[in-house]
Amino acid sequence: MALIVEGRIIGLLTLIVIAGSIIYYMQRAYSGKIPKLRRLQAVDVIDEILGRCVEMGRPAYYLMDTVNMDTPSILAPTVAAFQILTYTARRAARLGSKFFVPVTQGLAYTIACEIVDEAYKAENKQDELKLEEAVMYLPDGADRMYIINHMWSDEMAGAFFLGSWYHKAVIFTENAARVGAMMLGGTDTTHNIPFLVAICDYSLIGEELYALGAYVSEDSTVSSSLAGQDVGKYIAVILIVLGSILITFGASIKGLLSM
Amino acid sequence: MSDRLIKMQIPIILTAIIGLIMIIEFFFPMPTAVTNLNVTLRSFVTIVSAAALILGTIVLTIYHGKKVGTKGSEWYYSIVYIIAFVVTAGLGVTNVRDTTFLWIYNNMTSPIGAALYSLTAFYITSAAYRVLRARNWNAAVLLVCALIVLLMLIPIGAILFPPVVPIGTWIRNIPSGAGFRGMIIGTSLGIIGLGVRVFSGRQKEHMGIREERRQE
Amino acid sequence: MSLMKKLLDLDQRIIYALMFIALAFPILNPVVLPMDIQEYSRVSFEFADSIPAGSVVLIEGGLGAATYPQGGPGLEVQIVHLLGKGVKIVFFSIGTETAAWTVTAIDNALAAMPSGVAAEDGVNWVHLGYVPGGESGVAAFANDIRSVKSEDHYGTPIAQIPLLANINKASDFTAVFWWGGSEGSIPYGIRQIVTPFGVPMTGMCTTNEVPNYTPYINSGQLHGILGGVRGSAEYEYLMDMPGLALGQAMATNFGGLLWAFLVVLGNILYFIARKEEGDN
Amino acid sequence: MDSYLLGLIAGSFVSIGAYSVLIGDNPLSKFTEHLYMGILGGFIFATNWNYVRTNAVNPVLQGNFIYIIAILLSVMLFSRLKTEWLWLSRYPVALTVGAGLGLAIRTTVMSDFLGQITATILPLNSLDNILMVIGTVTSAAYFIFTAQTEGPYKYVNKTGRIFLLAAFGVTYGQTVSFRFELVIGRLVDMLRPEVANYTYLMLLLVALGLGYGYRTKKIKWYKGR
Repeated sequence: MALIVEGRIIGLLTLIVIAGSIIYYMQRAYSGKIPKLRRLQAVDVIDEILGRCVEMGRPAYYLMDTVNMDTPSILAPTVAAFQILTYTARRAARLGSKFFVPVTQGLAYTIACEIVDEAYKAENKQDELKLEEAVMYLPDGADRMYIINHMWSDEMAGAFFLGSWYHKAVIFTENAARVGAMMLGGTDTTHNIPFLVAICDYSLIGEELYALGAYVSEDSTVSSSLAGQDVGKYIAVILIVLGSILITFGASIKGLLSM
Repeated sequence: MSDRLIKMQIPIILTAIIGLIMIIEFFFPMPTAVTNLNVTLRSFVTIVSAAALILGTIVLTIYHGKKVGTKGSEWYYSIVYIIAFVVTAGLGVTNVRDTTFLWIYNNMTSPIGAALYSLTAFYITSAAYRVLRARNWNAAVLLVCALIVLLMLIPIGAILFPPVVPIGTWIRNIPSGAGFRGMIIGTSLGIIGLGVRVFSGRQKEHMGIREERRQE
Repeated sequence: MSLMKKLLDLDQRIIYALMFIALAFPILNPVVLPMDIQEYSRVSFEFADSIPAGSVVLIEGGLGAATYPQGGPGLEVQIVHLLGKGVKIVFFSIGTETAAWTVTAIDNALAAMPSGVAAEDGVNWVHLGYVPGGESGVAAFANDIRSVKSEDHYGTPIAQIPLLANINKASDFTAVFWWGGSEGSIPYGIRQIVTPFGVPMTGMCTTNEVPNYTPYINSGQLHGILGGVRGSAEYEYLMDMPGLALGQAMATNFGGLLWAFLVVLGNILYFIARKEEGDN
Repeated sequence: MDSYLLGLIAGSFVSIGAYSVLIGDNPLSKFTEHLYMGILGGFIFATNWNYVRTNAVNPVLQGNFIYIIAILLSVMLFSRLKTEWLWLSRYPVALTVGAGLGLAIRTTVMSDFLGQITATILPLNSLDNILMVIGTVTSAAYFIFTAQTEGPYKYVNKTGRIFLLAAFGVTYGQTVSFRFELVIGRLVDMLRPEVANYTYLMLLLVALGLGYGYRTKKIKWYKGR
């Protein structure tokens, strides 16, 4: 019996290298060596949107679309969206903005409840929170009409579209834009990201969603992990460029990569 | 056992252990006992998700019930919800193959679902009119690519503007393919990074836990 | 406010109304514009057209509630086409829901059948219904029909069906038509019928799946393919039987043109408005 | 009237209700919203109830006691109904997040990371291949967070962005056509000869009702933007 499943050796090696460099950068941050990161504009945008909502006395919506936590490809962006929700809910509590989080799946609903509840507790504003109105379960599909109708009647002034977005992306962003809300959008689903990019005032593309999750944790060890992810990108660039040059001269490394 | 241990640390450690088991099973040949355990764990996930949906509908029904009870704003709509819920759930719980239950699904739920799904066609158009404007070079790229590909796909496009077919096919294969490849590579790294942070217990916000940080 | 500004800030509901009209009008008044027939569809049609009278073909009906509006019209026309040529058809489905939709297709096709065409159940066609087991079910079916089915979809024992008297395995068929819809089951047919028995095959799938199957077409394992509503429409067009699919495909024309017009208009107005602002 | 025709008519009516949301928040769309939510909620409740019963409760009754854990975890979720017990739901969350992230990581590294890299290794002997390599490299490099947007990286960043936007444009165009097919599919059912008259009648009634409401200002008219 082989020690490692055939065809997955390079995969495992890659995973170890990338995960290793992420852990390395996180460890380094403990000793105060913090890599210099490009600032993500989205961090300031969160406050800008919430501030606008407070000023106008209107609610902000935090939408995550598909949150089926039993589907791996959806789970990852959803967890990232929860991390950003933790920050956003807390800012909303501090600034005193009305906040609404509809969730379309039961498990994600319990998580969102807990996050928002903890956020208001941390800011000592529990009395301002009506949990059953701030976080609401809506059956997946039926949320479309509910949210559109309420966007118009609430005249919401700000919206966050973060998570795993599917066809609802264009429905909600277009309505929010027509109502006059300021929007931050971000997803990693290739089919629907164009709408978030085209319609929202600010957008996060693919990996930036995960990066924002790490960024807003306000913990330098966590945000340092982004430097570790960059190692992976350098690996990708080098492999592609080197591999292409080699293959042009007749030497292929594709066989090596599929070991 | 301290409060902190059961409320916080065990769930985090559990997350990491389960996650690592899934990864190890994939790369290393495992005895069937481990594979079976993983299959069982995954079936637990589906059961818990199903239970979570039951919980969600109960909470929603309680919410509407309260609204009717207190005569909150627009409480009369909540009656519509409650009647629809009770009838459908009642029929379905007694027998999921009940013909009336299936009739409701086929003739009410699917058409509304399909109609709502198709709303995208309208919003996609009004959004296009409003935002697809060549404000700068970046916006122009998006606009031109969208226009050419659409004309390539509708039957009349190829008749009115024959060159859109080869140009559209090329854009779809080369520049667009390259853009998405780069994005997918980035996203895959984002997922790995997220996994490392969650499994190492550095990020636990998704459990509703947020601690005051040592350093700001 | 200038007309320009008014047009730029057009009430979105006017756009919605225009879109409804653009999409509904061609359904109510089918206007058939000349349409370029895609290469794959033409190959698929000519393949069906070349089946000699008297031969028996196999059709897998894999259309469901979501895919029937696009594929159903094409399947109905194909049934009319084949029966009209004197070809006999054996239907089956690999899903329970799709087996029921196949009945709908047969019923609609029989209703649209020109008079004088022989279309008797059990003689000219038979619907064997649901075959369980996915790909391995298809394999078992291809090797020995009687091992998986003892009666047809309506409960008639196979022994009493004249059409099946001399038919028990895939090699007894002249051709296979795989209406896979969004099942992703076309490779089942290629792996279990085309490769082992050498029976030629063509089929239909949703638009987004077409690229996945082009390798099979290039290698000759698949004789063209009909993609989505456009594929169905092209079949109707080639048969000169304009119907629901052709109407739907033509309806995308109007919608698409309106969309393109609005985008171009928006840009022209935007540039004029910007120039005016620059002048002031 | 048979249940088939009745179904088509019911489908047509509720579709009109759903489309009315395009006008903006109004009583008809609110009614349809609550009706749909109720039916869907009931459907979700019934099907999942059935799922838990056949996949967790029945195995336990048949002596497969390991499924008691699944039932226990499910019950823990219901702690949500009392805020002080919310933390209990962290256990089922640990299970789903752990399993989900583990599964996501193991497939993403193989199919997305290595798979896309392998597919991009191309001989640089045609313009298409060269563009493909440049596009993939620059758009991947677009996400390098430790690089500041100055110096040579600025150009990499800008080029990457162009390729990403081209990809988004293509997806936009492609989605438009597919979405039209969806509306058309629905309209075809609503405008079938045997149903069309009911559809028109319903449309007329809705138009009259809403028109009256908006004229008398009983329903709020949202200004278009």
